[in-house]
Amino acid sequence: MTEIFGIPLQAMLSQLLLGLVNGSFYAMLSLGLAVIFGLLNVINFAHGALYMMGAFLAWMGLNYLGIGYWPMLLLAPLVVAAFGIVIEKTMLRWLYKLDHLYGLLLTFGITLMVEGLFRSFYGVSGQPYSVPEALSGAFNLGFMILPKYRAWVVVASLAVCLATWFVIEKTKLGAYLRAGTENPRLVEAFGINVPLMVTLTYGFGVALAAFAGVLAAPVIQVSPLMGSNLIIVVFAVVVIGGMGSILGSIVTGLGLGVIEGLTRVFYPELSATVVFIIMAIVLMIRPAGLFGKEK
Amino acid sequence: MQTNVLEVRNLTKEFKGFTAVNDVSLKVRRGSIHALIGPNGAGKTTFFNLLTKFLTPTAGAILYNGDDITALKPEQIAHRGVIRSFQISAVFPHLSVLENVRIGLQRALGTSYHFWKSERTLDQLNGRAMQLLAEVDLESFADTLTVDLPYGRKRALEIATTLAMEPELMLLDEPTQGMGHEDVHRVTELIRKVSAGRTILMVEHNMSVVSGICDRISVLQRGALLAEGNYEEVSNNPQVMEAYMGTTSGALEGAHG
Amino acid sequence: QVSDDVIRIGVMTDLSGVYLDYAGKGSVEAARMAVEDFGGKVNGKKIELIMADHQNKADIGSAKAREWFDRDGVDAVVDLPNSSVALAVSRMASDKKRVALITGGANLRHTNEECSPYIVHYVYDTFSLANVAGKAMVKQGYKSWYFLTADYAFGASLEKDTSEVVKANGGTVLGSVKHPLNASDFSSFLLQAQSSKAQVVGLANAGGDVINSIKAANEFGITPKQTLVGLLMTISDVHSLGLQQTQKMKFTDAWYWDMNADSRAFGKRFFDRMKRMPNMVHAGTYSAVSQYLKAIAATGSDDADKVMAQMKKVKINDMFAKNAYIREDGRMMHDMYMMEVKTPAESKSPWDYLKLVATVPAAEAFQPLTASRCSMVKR
Amino acid sequence: MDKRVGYAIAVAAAVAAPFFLYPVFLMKVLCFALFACAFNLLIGFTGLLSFGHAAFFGGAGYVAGHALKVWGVPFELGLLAGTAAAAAIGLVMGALAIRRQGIYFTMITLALAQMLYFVCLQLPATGGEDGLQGVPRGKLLGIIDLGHDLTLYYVVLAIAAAGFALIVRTVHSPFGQVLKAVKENEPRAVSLGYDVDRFKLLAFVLSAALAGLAGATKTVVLGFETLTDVHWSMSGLVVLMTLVGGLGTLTGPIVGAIVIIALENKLGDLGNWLAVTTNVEWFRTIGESVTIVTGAIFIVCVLAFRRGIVGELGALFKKLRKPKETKQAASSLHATAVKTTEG
Amino acid sequence: MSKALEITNLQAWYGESHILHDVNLSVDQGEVVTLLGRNGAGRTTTLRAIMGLTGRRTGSIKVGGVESIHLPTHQIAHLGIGYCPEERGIFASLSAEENLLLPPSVSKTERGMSVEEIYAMFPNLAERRMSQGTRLSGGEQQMLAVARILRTGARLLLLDEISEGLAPVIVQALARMITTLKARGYTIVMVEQNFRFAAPLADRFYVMEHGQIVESFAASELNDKMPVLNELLGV
Ligand SMILES: Nc1ncnc2c1ncn2[C@@H]1O[C@H](COP(=O)(O)OP(=O)(O)OP(=O)(O)O)[C@@H](O)[C@H]1O
Ligand SMILES: Nc1ncnc2c1ncn2[C@@H]1O[C@H](COP(=O)(O)OP(=O)(O)OP(=O)(O)O)[C@@H](O)[C@H]1O
Ligand SMILES: [Mg+2]
Ligand SMILES: [Mg+2]
Repeated sequence: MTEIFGIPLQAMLSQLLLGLVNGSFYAMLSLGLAVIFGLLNVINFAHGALYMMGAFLAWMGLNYLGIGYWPMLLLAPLVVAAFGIVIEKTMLRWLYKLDHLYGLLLTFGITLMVEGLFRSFYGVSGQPYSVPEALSGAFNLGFMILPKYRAWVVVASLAVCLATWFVIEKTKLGAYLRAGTENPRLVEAFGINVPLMVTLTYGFGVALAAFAGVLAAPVIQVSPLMGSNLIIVVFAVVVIGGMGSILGSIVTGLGLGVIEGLTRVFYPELSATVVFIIMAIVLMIRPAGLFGKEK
Repeated sequence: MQTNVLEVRNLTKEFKGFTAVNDVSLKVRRGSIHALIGPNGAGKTTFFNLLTKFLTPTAGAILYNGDDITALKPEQIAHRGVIRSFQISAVFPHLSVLENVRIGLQRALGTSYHFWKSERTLDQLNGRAMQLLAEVDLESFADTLTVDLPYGRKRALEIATTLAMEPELMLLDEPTQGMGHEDVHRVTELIRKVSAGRTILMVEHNMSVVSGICDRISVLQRGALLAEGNYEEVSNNPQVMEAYMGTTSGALEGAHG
Repeated sequence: QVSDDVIRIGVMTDLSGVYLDYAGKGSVEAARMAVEDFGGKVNGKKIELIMADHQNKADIGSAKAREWFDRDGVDAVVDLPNSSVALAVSRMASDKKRVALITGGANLRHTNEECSPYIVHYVYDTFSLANVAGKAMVKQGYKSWYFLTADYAFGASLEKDTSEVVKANGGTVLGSVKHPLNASDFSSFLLQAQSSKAQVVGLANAGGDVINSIKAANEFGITPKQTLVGLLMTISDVHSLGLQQTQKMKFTDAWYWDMNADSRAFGKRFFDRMKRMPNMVHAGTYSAVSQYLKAIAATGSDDADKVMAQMKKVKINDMFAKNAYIREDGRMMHDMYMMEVKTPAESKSPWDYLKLVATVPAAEAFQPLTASRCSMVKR
Repeated sequence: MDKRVGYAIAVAAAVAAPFFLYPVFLMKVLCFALFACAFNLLIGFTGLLSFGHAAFFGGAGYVAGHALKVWGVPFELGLLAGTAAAAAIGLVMGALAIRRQGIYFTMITLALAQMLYFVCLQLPATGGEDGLQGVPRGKLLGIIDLGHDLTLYYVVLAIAAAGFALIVRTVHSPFGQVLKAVKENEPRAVSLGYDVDRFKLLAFVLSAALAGLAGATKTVVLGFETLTDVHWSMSGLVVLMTLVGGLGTLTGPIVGAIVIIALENKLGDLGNWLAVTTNVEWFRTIGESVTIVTGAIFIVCVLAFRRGIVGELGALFKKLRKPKETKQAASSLHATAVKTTEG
Repeated sequence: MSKALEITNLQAWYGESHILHDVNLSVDQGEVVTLLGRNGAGRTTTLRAIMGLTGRRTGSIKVGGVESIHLPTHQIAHLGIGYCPEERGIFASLSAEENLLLPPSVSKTERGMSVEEIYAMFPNLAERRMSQGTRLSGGEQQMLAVARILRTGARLLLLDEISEGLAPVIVQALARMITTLKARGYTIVMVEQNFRFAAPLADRFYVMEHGQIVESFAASELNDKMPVLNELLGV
């Protein structure tokens, strides 16, 4: 059997693949953060909580209303988007004129509240959610058993990420978004309904988080804490990729997932910190992040 | 002592496939007021940015008092006495006018990192600061918060702060831009006044200012040096007229008042 | 001579964090049931139950405990999930000569380095978890092990203790992989466990990590071929994962509601109040509080020294444990059990989750006194 | 003049306090007050929001605790070791983070602090989730036994006061002047020859060291150090304290620390009291929802009371004072605080 | 036919500070009007108030007869206004050409200039079309800022200090452009510091001081008014 640094090639390949699955979650979450940061200049600390909410909605849909995975894949993001829109309209809106830090602090408060509420209703050990019928089972790839569901996660998230990238970088709507990022008042003076655009963008960004949440529900236990464990790593991903870069967040998200996966084989003790170490190194070499523009 | 404060040799700056400053060589004579003019996009601001190392040159050398300073960092260049102003006004809006000037003076004390000292130790600078404010007619505003100053006065304050650094060479980027006529006049006079004993290199579109106070003029076009000389020579250069003035009118006066 | 004529028991638990389901409100309710069973009075003196949320912060827990002891005249604290809180609070109890009944904590140090005459470690500890699982499993023929270990002190010691037991009983340990605390995805680690081809995959982790490991093990088809052993698991975890995912797993337990008539009766009472079945911590809390109150009734005093002497003197026989006793180092000695999770088909009713695989007698389950590092143990 | 009166009253209150309240609780408040002030030195006067201050607070706590317990160093050295460690962590973290501004800076500090959290979790010396228990208090100068709460209280009070004085001095120092200038217009400060990154770094390290002093002191006071203090929620807590008290005011963080620590410790009691007095059982659940209440306070502060308690009071007094120049003495403390905000 | 712009009794604030006090002015269709004044007189604020970009504002602003004081900014733009701000507002994340193409059409009936026409008018821009917006020089940015509102079909142009910082040759080009636009029937409100630039172009002048209109006159009266202007502006 071929070996690389004492690890069988097959094991290596399967870890790469698994890394890609995790990377898809990073990519989707950091993409949402990047989109929101882009237009609102807000670091959406609540992103993790909304991801959790997406997963919980999927579970609630199934348990209370008997709505299955596929409809919830669409419904949960919509509900979370609506929730996000309410937050934007009632709270975030008043902070745009101020330093961005207030947006961070507000969403931090929202996170504490949302997580606290879910915890007091549903406890912490979480709720089970099983893989949808159509995707149960696994592919035998020869070197590993890849559950069909994991493959679907990669495909679905890549599709969503690329579609988002295309819209923002290549369409007129995207140009409005990018311009609005810099000088919303002026874009409005050109006759574009910027407040609406901002609201919808926030809705879209958090919908991405919820979408990731629904995707994650069958993979990890649906628990109120699932978001807060993830969000800080995603922040590091965003810093590495270069904040506000759409492509950066996608590529870095996937890449770091893979690197993290490999660390789990070669040096598992480091797998929790490897992302932060990479962040430190990247910052030393490129302070603006891999894809970020120097100020 | 060198006759030239600044000598620039074959300075070039390329931005991804675009040459903003192209092989420019220039000498600035000590004690002169030297103007850099040229059409928009000629590379004047870029040239300033290169001199102060806000940008790194692609090629070429910058000699200051005969020393090669091409490799220094921005603040090191400032320490040597090359101080610039910005195209948009640069003051510390929420400090008082006096404090603004003191920030310029303070560095010389060498206590800028002394977080354990009282700020009263800075009061020894007040005398000098008031002198500088007097030079630009701002004494009466000493205790005003800088945001509340009118635009022209802010530019004056900026010059006072710059003077506090005892610059040997001042780089002024469009010092009169956006000013009303009175202010333009005041600032022009101010530049003339402070030029005593130091060298000034300035970018300016306002020809009445240039013709009034500048000893020497360099004209940039598309990143390259097009012409150099005193006002007479430059203004009668047909290439300059074509590139900068347009061909319609004879005198290099432009639409500016 | 009951101090200020009231017997005060403080339930210090986690009402908002990760131990919410494991201890939390259930512990408070169990303690309350014990008090009610005494009619709210011992020898005519009122029993008062107070509770606090330590928020998993040792400084909040110890501040609260200090207030309880100094100002509110609390005589005993109970529960104490979260080991840093338990250590800080039990230390303070010892300083102030009050009783600490640790039912939620699992730290072996309570009966070793940190032991004191005022501490009772009631339900289980890391040693017994490792010991019971290791012994019982190897005896049943599960000889080769691989560990999935949470990368911090708790996980490491659980793995180490279990490995030693496994080896001592003739089993082999094929390896282990460390995962970070609160990892989001366990598949990589489990694949490594899978390729080891060990019969048993021991989960040396806790809480959400256990749950997510089990989920991933199912997804990657590990479970039918290899047996998962949760080194620290409770029925609450089984409940939240469901039988489909957990079937045939094994784990160590100190108590199960469906073991005898007494435990069933308690389980039903508890269920009526909490809408869920108690786990070993809840049952242990009930038992500990009852035993404490009995000792006060017997001595007629709430003086900690007298009560502790009484508690250590008598045998414990209640719905939690039979023929149990509190050892000189503060260890409550009772039988421990190896449980297996039923398949969905085997389960007849809600919460009918477990079946007994092996009973390990107290003397074999817990750390022997000879190995104790407790200063109170005379050699 | 009236500023001094304000401080004198505060000092008198602090000296008398342990006779009315728990000394240990008060010491904890003092430690957090110093922590919040140290944090505020950075956000309030350089505009840098660090979301990683737990690293200094907790990191110093572990180092001090380890030094005192395992190496058996004297009290003073223990604190010094903690402070120095925090300064060193601050130097490394700052050197990495300072190069980015605003929100990026915040995220980088958060991520680096989280890295330290994982390190603390895994290091055997920290005791993992058991925490570092049984840290001895030792003796001051080798003579005065600090085992007595009241004695220790006055020592801690002195430490906190010294730390606070250093912060006030830093704000009003030549260095503080440059910081203000950097905050106002960074490129201009560069063009005047200031190496702004080094100024920011020094401010960062100062803030880290003082946060470390607070953390080390807290470890000695309580006798243990746990992972709570290095977790990011601790960073969030100190932000909250500062925000509640008043961002960029000198005394605000102290007020904020008092409010938040009291809330954390007493919310359950408050809920019970409300339940008893109003007969609404629901209030009891407040005690179980500290995070929800904390979150709500965050939201309310950000939306409605951005200036914090001290800032709002200051603004109120300013308004009241405008028509009449009296009432100066009463508002002095707040007015000074507000003035520094605007500076 | 209604006036292109009619402002009565306009007051405007930035936060607490009251900047415009009772501004009244009107502009006929096809007219070029210049607002003169010292720095800080409130000319920029007047333009911004028309666009709804200040804080609070009261009074009446009719654009082509439609009251706009209560409309949000983006709807005001759709009354057919093109606004070129003082600080230019070039978008860094967009290329020069994307900047140019950004503003949507604001009129259902009018079609603005085509891109070709615009590039013909500003050859510099054609050359730098793929550059990032803010990498253009100050002057190039200024041209781009003017150019991009010509595409939108707006018939009322608000131009704030468009000659500022430009080389004489460009300033002359801009003057020719304004003349062309005027000939095509555009209505233009200019704020200018550069009196020599503005003087020959405008049909009428307003002079502002301290947030109020203090003087207004037609181009024909210019010579008579020079002494007053001298006093007010130091021209
Ligand atoms: N965003 C703002 N907030 C508060 N005050 C402002 C703001 N913008 C401008 N001002 C004030 O409003 C007044 C009018 O400013 P405005 O920009 O309209 O003047 P202007 O006539 O255009 O002069 P300039 O030649 O400087 O452009 C000035 O006193 C200025 O200080
Ligand atoms: N960072 C950059 N990247 C790419 N191109 C740049 C960059 N900075 C400037 N340029 C280009 O370099 C040329 C010179 O710009 P510069 O700002 O120096 O002009 P300028 O002479 O100061 O003009 P103005 O008088 O209009 O301010 C311009 O064409 C501009 O687009
Ligand atoms: Mg320029
Ligand atoms: Mg203006």
